[in-house]
Amino acid sequence: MKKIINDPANVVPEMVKGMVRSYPQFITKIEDAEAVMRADKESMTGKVGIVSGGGSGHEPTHAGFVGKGMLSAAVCGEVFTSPTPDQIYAAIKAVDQGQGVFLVIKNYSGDVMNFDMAKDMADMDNIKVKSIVVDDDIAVENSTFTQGRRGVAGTLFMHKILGAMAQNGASLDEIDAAAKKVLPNIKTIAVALSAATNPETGKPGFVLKDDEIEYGVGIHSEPGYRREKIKPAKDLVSELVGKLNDEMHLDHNKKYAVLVNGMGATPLMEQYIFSNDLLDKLAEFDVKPAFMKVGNYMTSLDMAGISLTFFEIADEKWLGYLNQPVETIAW
Amino acid sequence: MKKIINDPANVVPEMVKGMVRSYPQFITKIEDAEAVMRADKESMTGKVGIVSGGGSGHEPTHAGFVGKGMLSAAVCGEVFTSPTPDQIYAAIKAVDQGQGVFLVIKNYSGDVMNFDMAKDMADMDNIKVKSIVVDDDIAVENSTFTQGRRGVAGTLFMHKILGAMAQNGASLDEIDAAAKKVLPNIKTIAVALSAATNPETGKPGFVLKDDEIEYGVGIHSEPGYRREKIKPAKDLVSELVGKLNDEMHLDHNKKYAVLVNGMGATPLMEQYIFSNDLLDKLAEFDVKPAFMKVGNYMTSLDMAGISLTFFEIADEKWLGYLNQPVETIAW
Amino acid sequence: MGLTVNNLIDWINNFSAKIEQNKQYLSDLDTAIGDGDHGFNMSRGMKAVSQKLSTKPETITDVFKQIAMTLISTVGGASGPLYGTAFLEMAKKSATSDDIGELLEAALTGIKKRGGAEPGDKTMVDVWSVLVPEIKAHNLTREKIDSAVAATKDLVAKKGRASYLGERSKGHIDPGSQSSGYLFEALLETEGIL
Amino acid sequence: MGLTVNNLIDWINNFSAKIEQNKQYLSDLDTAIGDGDHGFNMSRGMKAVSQKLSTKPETITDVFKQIAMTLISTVGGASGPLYGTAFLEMAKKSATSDDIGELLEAALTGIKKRGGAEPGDKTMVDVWSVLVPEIKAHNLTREKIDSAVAATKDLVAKKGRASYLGERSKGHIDPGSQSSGYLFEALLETEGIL
Ligand SMILES: Nc1ncnc2c1ncn2[C@@H]1O[C@H](COP(=O)(O)OP(=O)(O)O)[C@@H](O)[C@H]1O
Ligand SMILES: Nc1ncnc2c1ncn2[C@@H]1O[C@H](COP(=O)(O)OP(=O)(O)O)[C@@H](O)[C@H]1O
Ligand SMILES: [Mg+2]
Ligand SMILES: [Mg+2]
Ligand SMILES: [Mg+2]
Ligand SMILES: [Mg+2]
Repeated sequence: MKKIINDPANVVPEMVKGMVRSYPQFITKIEDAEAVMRADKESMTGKVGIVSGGGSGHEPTHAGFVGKGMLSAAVCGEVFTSPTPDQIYAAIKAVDQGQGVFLVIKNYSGDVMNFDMAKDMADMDNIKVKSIVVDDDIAVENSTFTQGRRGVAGTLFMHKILGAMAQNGASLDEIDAAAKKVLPNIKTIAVALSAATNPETGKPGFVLKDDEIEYGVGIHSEPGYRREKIKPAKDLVSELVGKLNDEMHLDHNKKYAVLVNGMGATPLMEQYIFSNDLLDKLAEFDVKPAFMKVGNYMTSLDMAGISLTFFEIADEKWLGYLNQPVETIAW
Repeated sequence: MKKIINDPANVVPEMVKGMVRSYPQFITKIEDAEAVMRADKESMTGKVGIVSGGGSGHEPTHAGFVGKGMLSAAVCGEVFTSPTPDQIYAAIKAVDQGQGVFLVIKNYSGDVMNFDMAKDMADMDNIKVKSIVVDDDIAVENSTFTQGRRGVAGTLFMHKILGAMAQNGASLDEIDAAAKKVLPNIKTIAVALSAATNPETGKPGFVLKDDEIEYGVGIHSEPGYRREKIKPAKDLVSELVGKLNDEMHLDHNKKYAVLVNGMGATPLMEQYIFSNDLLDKLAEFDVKPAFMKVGNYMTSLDMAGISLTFFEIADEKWLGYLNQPVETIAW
Repeated sequence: MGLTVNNLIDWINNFSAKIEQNKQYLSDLDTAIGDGDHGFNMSRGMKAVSQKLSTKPETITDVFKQIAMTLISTVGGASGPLYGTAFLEMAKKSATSDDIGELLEAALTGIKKRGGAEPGDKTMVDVWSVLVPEIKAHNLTREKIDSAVAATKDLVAKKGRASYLGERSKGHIDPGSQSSGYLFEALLETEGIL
Repeated sequence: MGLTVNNLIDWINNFSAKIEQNKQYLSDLDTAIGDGDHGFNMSRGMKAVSQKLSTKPETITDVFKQIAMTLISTVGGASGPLYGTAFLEMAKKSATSDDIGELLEAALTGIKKRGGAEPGDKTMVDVWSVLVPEIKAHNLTREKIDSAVAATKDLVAKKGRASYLGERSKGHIDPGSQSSGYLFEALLETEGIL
């Protein structure tokens, strides 16, 4: 493992410090917590707070999306490890304006439990808290008897929609209702060329051969659904779009937002080549994205690969929310 | 080599198509050239054009910086290969508004010669063209008898300053004078953990051992000035700041803009840890950056490493230009 | 025989030592079917616990509470809230009981409630739900611990990160079950509690 | 003896074949002291040239012009403008001369002007400036070509990408000199020009 770090045990606090010190115009550290909140406190006055977070290693997520028009605060757990309830609670408390706080949680048992415990703590303090658990990764079979699906890159669309609504003055209940409506419209699927190496363990999450790829891996190197030989970008696009279409049934009468997300070590050149093939493939369905982003948004440290998110814009207002300007490091 | 591409010979045209199709609100393709120009043509009316470009593989540079307030057009050569004069000329011609066009060239013999030939072609068409050759990489010894220093990440500051000036209506001569004044104030130095693999050659530019780093490498895997065992982030910061200080003599009475630039495969986590140590180190000089950016701006495909750029803000107006809003994919 | 501040702390320090010793093994188990951090998570938490307990609390309840709060605030992930809840429930129960079987039963109820897992879901609940009755019946043995842990190997995970693997989670011991095994081993080795 | 459209095209096609055959070697030379693409750059350009010349131009000047424009617009990098300029200068000169020595001398002047390199700077100029006089003196041999190319090995680069290496550029043949060597080899092998 070759990384630009000091002590593997300190990567998160050092990263958080580096981030707030590099971008004091956007974010500021919450005292005694590995969490950041908006520097522009005025932009939160009288608004519902939107708080997200999770394990670190997905930068710019989540802290890069804290700022006017998007998240109020982000909690930074250890690498690939849910933050603890006290940290989450500190963030809730820091941003609450009496209008309540809405939590955007990715569906991992750790995150769900820790955020739940933080919610209990907020309840005791009479802070109104509601939440949504994002589970956009279609690589995993779904069932009510299991943990269900993982929350991955599509979570950013949730952040953006709810952040815009909160900025425009929506109530906690309105945000809660919108989150429930948005949720089933976000679907993501990934392909990996190599796994991330967690600085603490010093080992990659899995090892692929020099000519192998794996479909459906998670953002913490959770295994996917199939391993095979590397194929041309066009074929990767076909596989991923096929999977998404099975779930969403692409329809040229509907509008879609698209996120082509680099996992960390994949050059933008490859992401754009993938996007070019993607737009060709979508044209076969007579679909042209109404909103599109390409880049490293929800990464997995130094994993190589791409995830593809489709978000069906079931409500015309959502497109406005996606396009609404924000003041963040990374959107 | 494992890459998300189709045919190695087609990576550039496919990438350019992917980029303009993903972000039609910012950029549009110049016909019959691997080059892009602003989609917002109105923003260029009556202004001097700013054109840059070079070999591809440095994304988001250069096309990601085309848009209102920054570049007018960018020319995309083959991977790590200067674009040809006809392509550059096509970009010049596409953006000229009768006020002339200013070229920002990185100091490589290929770029210098091809841009020169394009200038000759523009001359024949009575388009006024001036240019600057950026040579910010202090890894290389300087001498009037040699090629001199390479142009690397610091070029972005040149783009931003001149782009803002052009947007504000500066004349070609004013831009030319400013470019000459800005140039000696930009200095960059890099450290690499691994080299880029050019899709066409399929091989990395150099190979470092599992515990080795190299200081001073270029953005096309040109060799650097020293190879040694990997060190803590703090020590890398000391080495790079030391080199920059030898050249610039950091002075707490002066203002600096700082760019911490990821080379492509280095996670943001590491870049922020580096930034945290950097800000500590600068504090020893009683220097606090007046402007700072951290992220993947001038990459080298999948190279791992970081470059550090200091830009001494010798003219107070420059800070305003750096902060002036732009409409680009990547600034 | 009975729980005291001293033997409780001995138990926990012994657990802590086992975690430290098997940190890499626990993480390797987690690499196979999770994200490879279980050993590091538990080690971070138990180091903090041992550190905390170096100033001896006055009552059993205080010991449990300190362990709970320390785990909750240092571990994170799935195991933090689960172990944290277990010790929190033991702290609550210890106000009215000092019977280790009853305390651990309260802990198990808390774990199930917090994580929603049932026996057979390939989580630490499998080990706890087999061994707590044995403890109540004063029948805990090293063999029973080992076999409870080993039994998670053939299960298909329904909760936690391993559930994403579906059928492919079979054939690997559940890391949280293994760390729970160490907790019960440490209990068995501590004189005077059982 | 003299330059004709036919033997000129033969020469260039032979050069093109040598480039194709040694593409990897040229890139390997460039990897050592540059960016590893010289073979690919030249191959891309010469393939386009051969393609272009498959429709035979009418005059020698036209052949040179087509080669020049094709190289300029397909190669890029440093070698594109340099070889492009060389052929462009030969096109210009061919209006008044059909002496290969004079044409190549004009080409060399163009290369030096375009790139600013002088003999000793470890660029293609080194090979050209040794061999052009030999051609003018009707003394070109394979040995002279080989030794001109090999002589670049011990030089320290002052121009081009290799110059960033300073002293460490010593010990490697300059890739552009090697490709120029192929150009002169091809010339030597083409009947009727020299
Ligand atoms: N819902 C749950 N109920 C009970 N135990 C669970 C649950 N989810 C996970 N676990 C336990 O937690 C262990 C994983 O812990 P750890 O690796 O520290 O957390 P994470 O999965 O967040 O990385 C699993 O092996 C399992 O025993
Ligand atoms: N200024 C110059 N004058 C003459 N020849 C040069 C100059 N710069 C580079 N060269 C030649 O070009 C060759 C490199 O060409 P190539 O690899 O195709 O371009 P690039 O360096 O842009 O990648 C060098 O080996 C050298 O012979
Ligand atoms: Mg974890
Ligand atoms: Mg090149
Ligand atoms: Mg784990
Ligand atoms: Mg080269």
